[in-house]
Amino acid sequence: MEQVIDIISWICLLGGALVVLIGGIGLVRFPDLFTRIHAASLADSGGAILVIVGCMLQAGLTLAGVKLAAILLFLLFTSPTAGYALAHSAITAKDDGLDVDIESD
Amino acid sequence: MEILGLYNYWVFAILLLIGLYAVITKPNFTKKLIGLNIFQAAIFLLYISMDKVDGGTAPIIPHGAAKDIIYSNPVPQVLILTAIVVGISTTALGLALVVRIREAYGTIEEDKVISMDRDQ
Amino acid sequence: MLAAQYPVLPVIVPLLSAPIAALMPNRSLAWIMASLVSALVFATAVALTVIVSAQGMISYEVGGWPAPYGIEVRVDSFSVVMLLVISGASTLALISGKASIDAQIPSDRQPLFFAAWLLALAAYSGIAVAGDAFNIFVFMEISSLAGYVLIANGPDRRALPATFKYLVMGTIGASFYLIGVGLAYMMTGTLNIADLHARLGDVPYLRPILLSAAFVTIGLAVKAAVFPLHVWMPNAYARAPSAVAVFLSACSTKAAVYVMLRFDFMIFGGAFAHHDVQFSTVLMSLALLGMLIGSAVAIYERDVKRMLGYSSVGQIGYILLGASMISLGGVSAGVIHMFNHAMIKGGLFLAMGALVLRLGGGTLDDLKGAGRTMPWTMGAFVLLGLSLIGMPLTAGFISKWYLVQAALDLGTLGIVLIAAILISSLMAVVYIWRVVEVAYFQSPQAGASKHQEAPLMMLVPLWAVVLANVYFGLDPSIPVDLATNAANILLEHAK
Amino acid sequence: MTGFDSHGMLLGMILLIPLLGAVLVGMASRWPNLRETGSVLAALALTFAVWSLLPGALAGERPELVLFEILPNVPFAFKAEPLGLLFAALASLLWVVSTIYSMGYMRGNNEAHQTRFFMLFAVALFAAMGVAFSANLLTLFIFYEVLTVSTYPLVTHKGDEASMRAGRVYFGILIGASIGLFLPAIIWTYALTGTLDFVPGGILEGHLAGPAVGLMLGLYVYGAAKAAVMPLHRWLPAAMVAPTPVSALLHAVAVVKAGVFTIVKIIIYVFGVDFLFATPSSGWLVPVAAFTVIMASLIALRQTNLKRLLAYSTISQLSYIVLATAILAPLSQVGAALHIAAHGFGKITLFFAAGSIYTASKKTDITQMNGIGLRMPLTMGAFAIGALSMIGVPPMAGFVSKWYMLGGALQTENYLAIGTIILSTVLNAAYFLPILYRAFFLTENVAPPREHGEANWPIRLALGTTALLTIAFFVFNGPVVDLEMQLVETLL
Amino acid sequence: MIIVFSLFLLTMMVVVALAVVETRNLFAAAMLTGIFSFLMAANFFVLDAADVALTEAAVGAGVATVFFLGAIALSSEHEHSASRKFGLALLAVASTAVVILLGTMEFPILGDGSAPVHQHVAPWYLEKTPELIHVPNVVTAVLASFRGYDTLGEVFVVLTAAIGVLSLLGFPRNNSEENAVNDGLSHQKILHIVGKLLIPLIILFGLYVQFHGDFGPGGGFQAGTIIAAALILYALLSGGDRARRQMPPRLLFGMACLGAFIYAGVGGTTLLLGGNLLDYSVLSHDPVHGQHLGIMLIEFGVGLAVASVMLTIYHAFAGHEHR
Repeated sequence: MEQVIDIISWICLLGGALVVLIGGIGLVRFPDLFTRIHAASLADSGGAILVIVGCMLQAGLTLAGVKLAAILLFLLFTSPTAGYALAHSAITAKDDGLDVDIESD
Repeated sequence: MEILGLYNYWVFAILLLIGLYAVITKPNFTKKLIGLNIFQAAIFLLYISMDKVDGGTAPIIPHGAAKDIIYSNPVPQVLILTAIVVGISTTALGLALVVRIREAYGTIEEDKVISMDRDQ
Repeated sequence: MLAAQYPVLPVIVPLLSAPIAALMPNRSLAWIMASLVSALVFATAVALTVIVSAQGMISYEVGGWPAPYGIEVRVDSFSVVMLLVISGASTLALISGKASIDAQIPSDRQPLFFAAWLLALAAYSGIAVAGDAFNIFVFMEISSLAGYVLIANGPDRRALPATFKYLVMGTIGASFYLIGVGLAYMMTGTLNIADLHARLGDVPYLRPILLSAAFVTIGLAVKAAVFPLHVWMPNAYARAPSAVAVFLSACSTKAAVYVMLRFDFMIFGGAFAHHDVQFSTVLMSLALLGMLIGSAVAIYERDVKRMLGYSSVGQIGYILLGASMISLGGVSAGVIHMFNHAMIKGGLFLAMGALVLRLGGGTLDDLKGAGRTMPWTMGAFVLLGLSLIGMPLTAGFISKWYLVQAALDLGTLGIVLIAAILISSLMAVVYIWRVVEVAYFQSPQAGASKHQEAPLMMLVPLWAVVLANVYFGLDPSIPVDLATNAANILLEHAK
Repeated sequence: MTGFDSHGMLLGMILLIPLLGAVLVGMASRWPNLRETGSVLAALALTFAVWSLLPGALAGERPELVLFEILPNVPFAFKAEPLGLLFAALASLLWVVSTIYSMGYMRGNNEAHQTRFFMLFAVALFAAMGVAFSANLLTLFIFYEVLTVSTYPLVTHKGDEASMRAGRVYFGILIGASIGLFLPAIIWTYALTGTLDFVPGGILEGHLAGPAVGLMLGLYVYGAAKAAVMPLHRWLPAAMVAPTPVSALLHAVAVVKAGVFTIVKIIIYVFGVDFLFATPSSGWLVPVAAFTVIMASLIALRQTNLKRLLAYSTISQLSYIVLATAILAPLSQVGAALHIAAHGFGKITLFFAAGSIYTASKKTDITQMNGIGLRMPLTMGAFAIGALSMIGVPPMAGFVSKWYMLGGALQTENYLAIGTIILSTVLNAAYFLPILYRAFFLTENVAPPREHGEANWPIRLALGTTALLTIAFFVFNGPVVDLEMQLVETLL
Repeated sequence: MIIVFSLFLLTMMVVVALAVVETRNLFAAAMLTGIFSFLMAANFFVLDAADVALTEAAVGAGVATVFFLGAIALSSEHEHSASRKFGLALLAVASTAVVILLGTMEFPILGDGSAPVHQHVAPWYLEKTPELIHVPNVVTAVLASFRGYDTLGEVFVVLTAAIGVLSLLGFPRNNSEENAVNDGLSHQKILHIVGKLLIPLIILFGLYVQFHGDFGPGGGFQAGTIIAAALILYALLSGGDRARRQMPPRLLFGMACLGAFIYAGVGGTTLLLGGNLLDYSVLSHDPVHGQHLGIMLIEFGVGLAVASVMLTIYHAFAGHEHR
């Protein structure tokens, strides 16, 4: 039973790492601001969930596991809000005439 | 493998000098403060890399803990707690000065401020 | 009961009163509190002088923990000299500074100003009595931060960039000191000064200790405005409020020199054989350069406060010159000059404060005819100037006397030192006489006739300093005895 | 620790009187007459106090006053010894006369800042008394510097550009020499011997040998720049820009006398005449002094401005005194001491005469002074007495001191010194006699701005007394010589 | 194995540091400084310095970035003039680098237990803390009791910073009710809701860190910063003026002074009770209990001081009307 949990957690950790990597590459490659926000939020939510679940599996039902769960919950709340706030302020800033270079190369 | 042990101190030296270089050459006052921040962060690294003991854990001894656990050295951590707060206080004061200089001189570039003072 | 607590009182009392002063409703209440606390610290310093000259060194364990584990406060005659200088300068500046502070600082900012002043006083006293290397760093940071706040309150806008330059250089200096302490801690495992000295002897590797000594000395050289690293000091003192200039000029650079001497003599002195040779050659050359170039630049300076700043660079050179002779006579001459220079330079800045208050500016053109419109203040300025030059009947003469006498024992090198001392004294004659000529021989500018003498609150302390100067010129037994004991302590550690 | 005996109390009093005089003058600034009488009274009191010490001194008493200790075994102490007494007696007496003279001069030319002048004059006398009676080098140095600082405002009395430049030269050279040379010499002596007290027969014997003695001597001689030995003499002619009473004070009463007095005292009490005589490295002083005497006299020849001529004549006369001590013969020491007094009386008479000519006729240049003897017979008569005393003609004081100097030179067969004295006497005559000839035997070539006779009465009174004193010194030099003989009785 | 992590983190830090120095856009530099602090905090954790990691994260990344952004908002966002006099600076910096690197050759290797640092004072602390002060977290014990004098100085450093910023920028004037500029993000509904949800949790976590300091990593500084972060978030959400009406800056500064005064007051009382300065064992009958009480009190003082100072400084920057 130990090995099974180990294998699953390793899969989650590697998967999470992969997702973050993809998000990073996406951040660099994408042309403008909004697509970049999309790529970044991918790394934020997807990657984070996979990594923390992997750690929870490693930690098992201990105090650390509970703490990890709390962190996961916190992340689930904040990262999407952050993505939204960034996009929203980019749009409103453009209306207010601030020189936001959205279409950078 | 033994050389890797000194890597921390090399990074300390490099960061120290990036900070010093930034403070000396960058005329912008805010950039100088950022350079100062890096400079102080390097010193924190120097202190903390002293306290690690192979196989040691954080110096927290819960009640009735076994006697043979190796702990890292708590003293540099205490010193650095103080140094971090000193660093942030200096930065806060520096930034307040930057704001006041901006209002008084209209610019926060050192060379412009000096020239404005000289011909006054 | 309280007598046992004297070593720590100069630190804890101002610390307790600073938050209260910050919350004071009006400025005069804050001022009264600051002056009272400062006078109390001065009284404690005098009491400590009596105790130390009777019993020798006092050791006090903060928190009740034994020495290398807890932090130790150590008071010996060297630290007592510093305490007297610090608390004396602060009390003098506060009592006489009321008028100039009211003129230069808006009344709603004054409670904060006096709180910062008390913190600076507590921090400098903390440095003077500290026995733990890291503790000195913490108090040095408090004193620097409080110093930046005090200087940033300067009347005109040039105070801000001056404070910023002082902040950047001061922080770099303090950080270098921190690195030095860190390296020493890395090689010995302790932070207590006496313990460091004991354990440095048997450290296998020499190089980290050399590096630590270099970092500590350079860091403190920046804080002490030693010659090449002094660029922040003239501007900082010139642009600060006059009362602050009196306080800081008397003790901020001296506290750094005090720490440097304690470190180089008491810790690195005994550690490795040729340290004192390295130490004296480097410092002596810096001191000589500082004396000559500092005084030379002071001659061409139009703003009198900046001129006094550059002259301070020269005077710090004297102190270091004395210390770098590594002889009983030399080190005691350096410590005596620390005491005398604080008195002289504090008095000069006090006189400048009165002149700036009445004439509106500190440049030579503003001082035209000041000799007639403000005879008492200008009279005091001239007498203190004579003391700076080292004329007999003044305290400056005594320090010059002991310095030259100590230099004589060094043979031919001594001759070079004496030549340097005398040349820089003559340069001092030139830049003091420039002010006298402007004040007495040129007619005041148009519309200057309305100036009247400085307020009595400033004149009485000013002339108290002048009389103290003459008294210590005639009967220097107190500072000389303290300085000789201090030199003994420093040197017998260095062997 | 403070040794008080009755005479010691008197010493303390002597120091306090000029200070009290200064305070008195300061307080009475609004009533000129009260101020001047106060100053004269102070001068008289001082003269009486100093001269009352003389009988005791003749009997060999040495009153002493030790106040407190500045440096380890270097107290702030005073002691009345023959040389000091002579200088103090001279200075106090001439203070009385020059105060009277200054009343007339200040009124005659309605100078500004008169109160400041009298106050600083009193402070300068206080410093002179301190120098005269100091018991060790440190006390002497302290009062020497107080003298420099207190006379600086006198030199720059007028406050215009020229007097400021003169003040800068005056202060620069004097302070430069005293801090640059005198102070290191004192500290060097202290380092060597551990004491700075003036001890008859010197304290350096055995502590110093070979060329170092010559170097130490050089430091002291050039350190005391007030003695205006060349090349540190330029401050003296520069100080001529000040009003005449100040020049009188500078040249006759206090400043230059203090310089030369210091050199004589150091040679007798610090080095010791025999010790110097024995060490060859001190031989350079005689040629240097001789050179200064001759050069100054030559320059004086070419001067047309009367006061500058007197200034250069003072430089040469001072170097006479240095030359006399440099001969290192017992008699020549006495000659040096006497010449301090003789030159004092003679030179102050000449300055008073120059001042009265200026007050009456606003003339300063010799070429304008043809036939002035007929207009101002008393002034020019006194001028003649002064000039003859300078030359050393018998009935005047100058002859006495030159007599002892030549005696001393002969004693040690120092032919260079003898030649210098004779040559300089000739040169003195060369630049003084033409003035007398021009004043009495030539008709007036430059009409004075207004008809004038003698200057006002205070000037004439002062002029007359100093002229009489010059002659009286010649007649009554007995007691003075006996007093000075005590200086050297151990050496005879 | 741990070494590999630190290798990666340290190299990343050097890269970020170079990026910070070279970017001309100050906003980006502030953000990069935040990242730099996070990397530093991670590195500290790898080196078993849990307390310092928490502080560096909270102070270095959190509050420092807020202050930088506040200052940049009030001054310019871009570096204008180019950096000058390369040669001299580069030479000086390079020579110092060579000297230090040569020096490091003889430093003790990372992590070897026989280094002098671990022989002298540290083992005494590790051995005596459970016995004398009976607090699991040795760092808090050393910080508060063995070297309490340093921490006293440190609290007053924080107070000096507050005094300095206030004397330079002045107390922010909160305009009256009606013309309160609604510059907050309140019109952003989502942020408002999520913010309202999170702020109490953050404050709760702050209090947990404050009073949990004796047992695990935590203590006055970290807790104060976290609570300050929560309240700054509230001020951002509800607009500066409303926040300043709820927590007037003068009261905040008063609390800062109170916090510092508590710490110094504890020191004073130990003096009056007959012990040496900051000797907590005199505070109550049994020394260990006295230590507990002393540490708890001063941690509370520190937390209060740090929280109110950070808030005062934030309001000083935010409320400073832009001239």
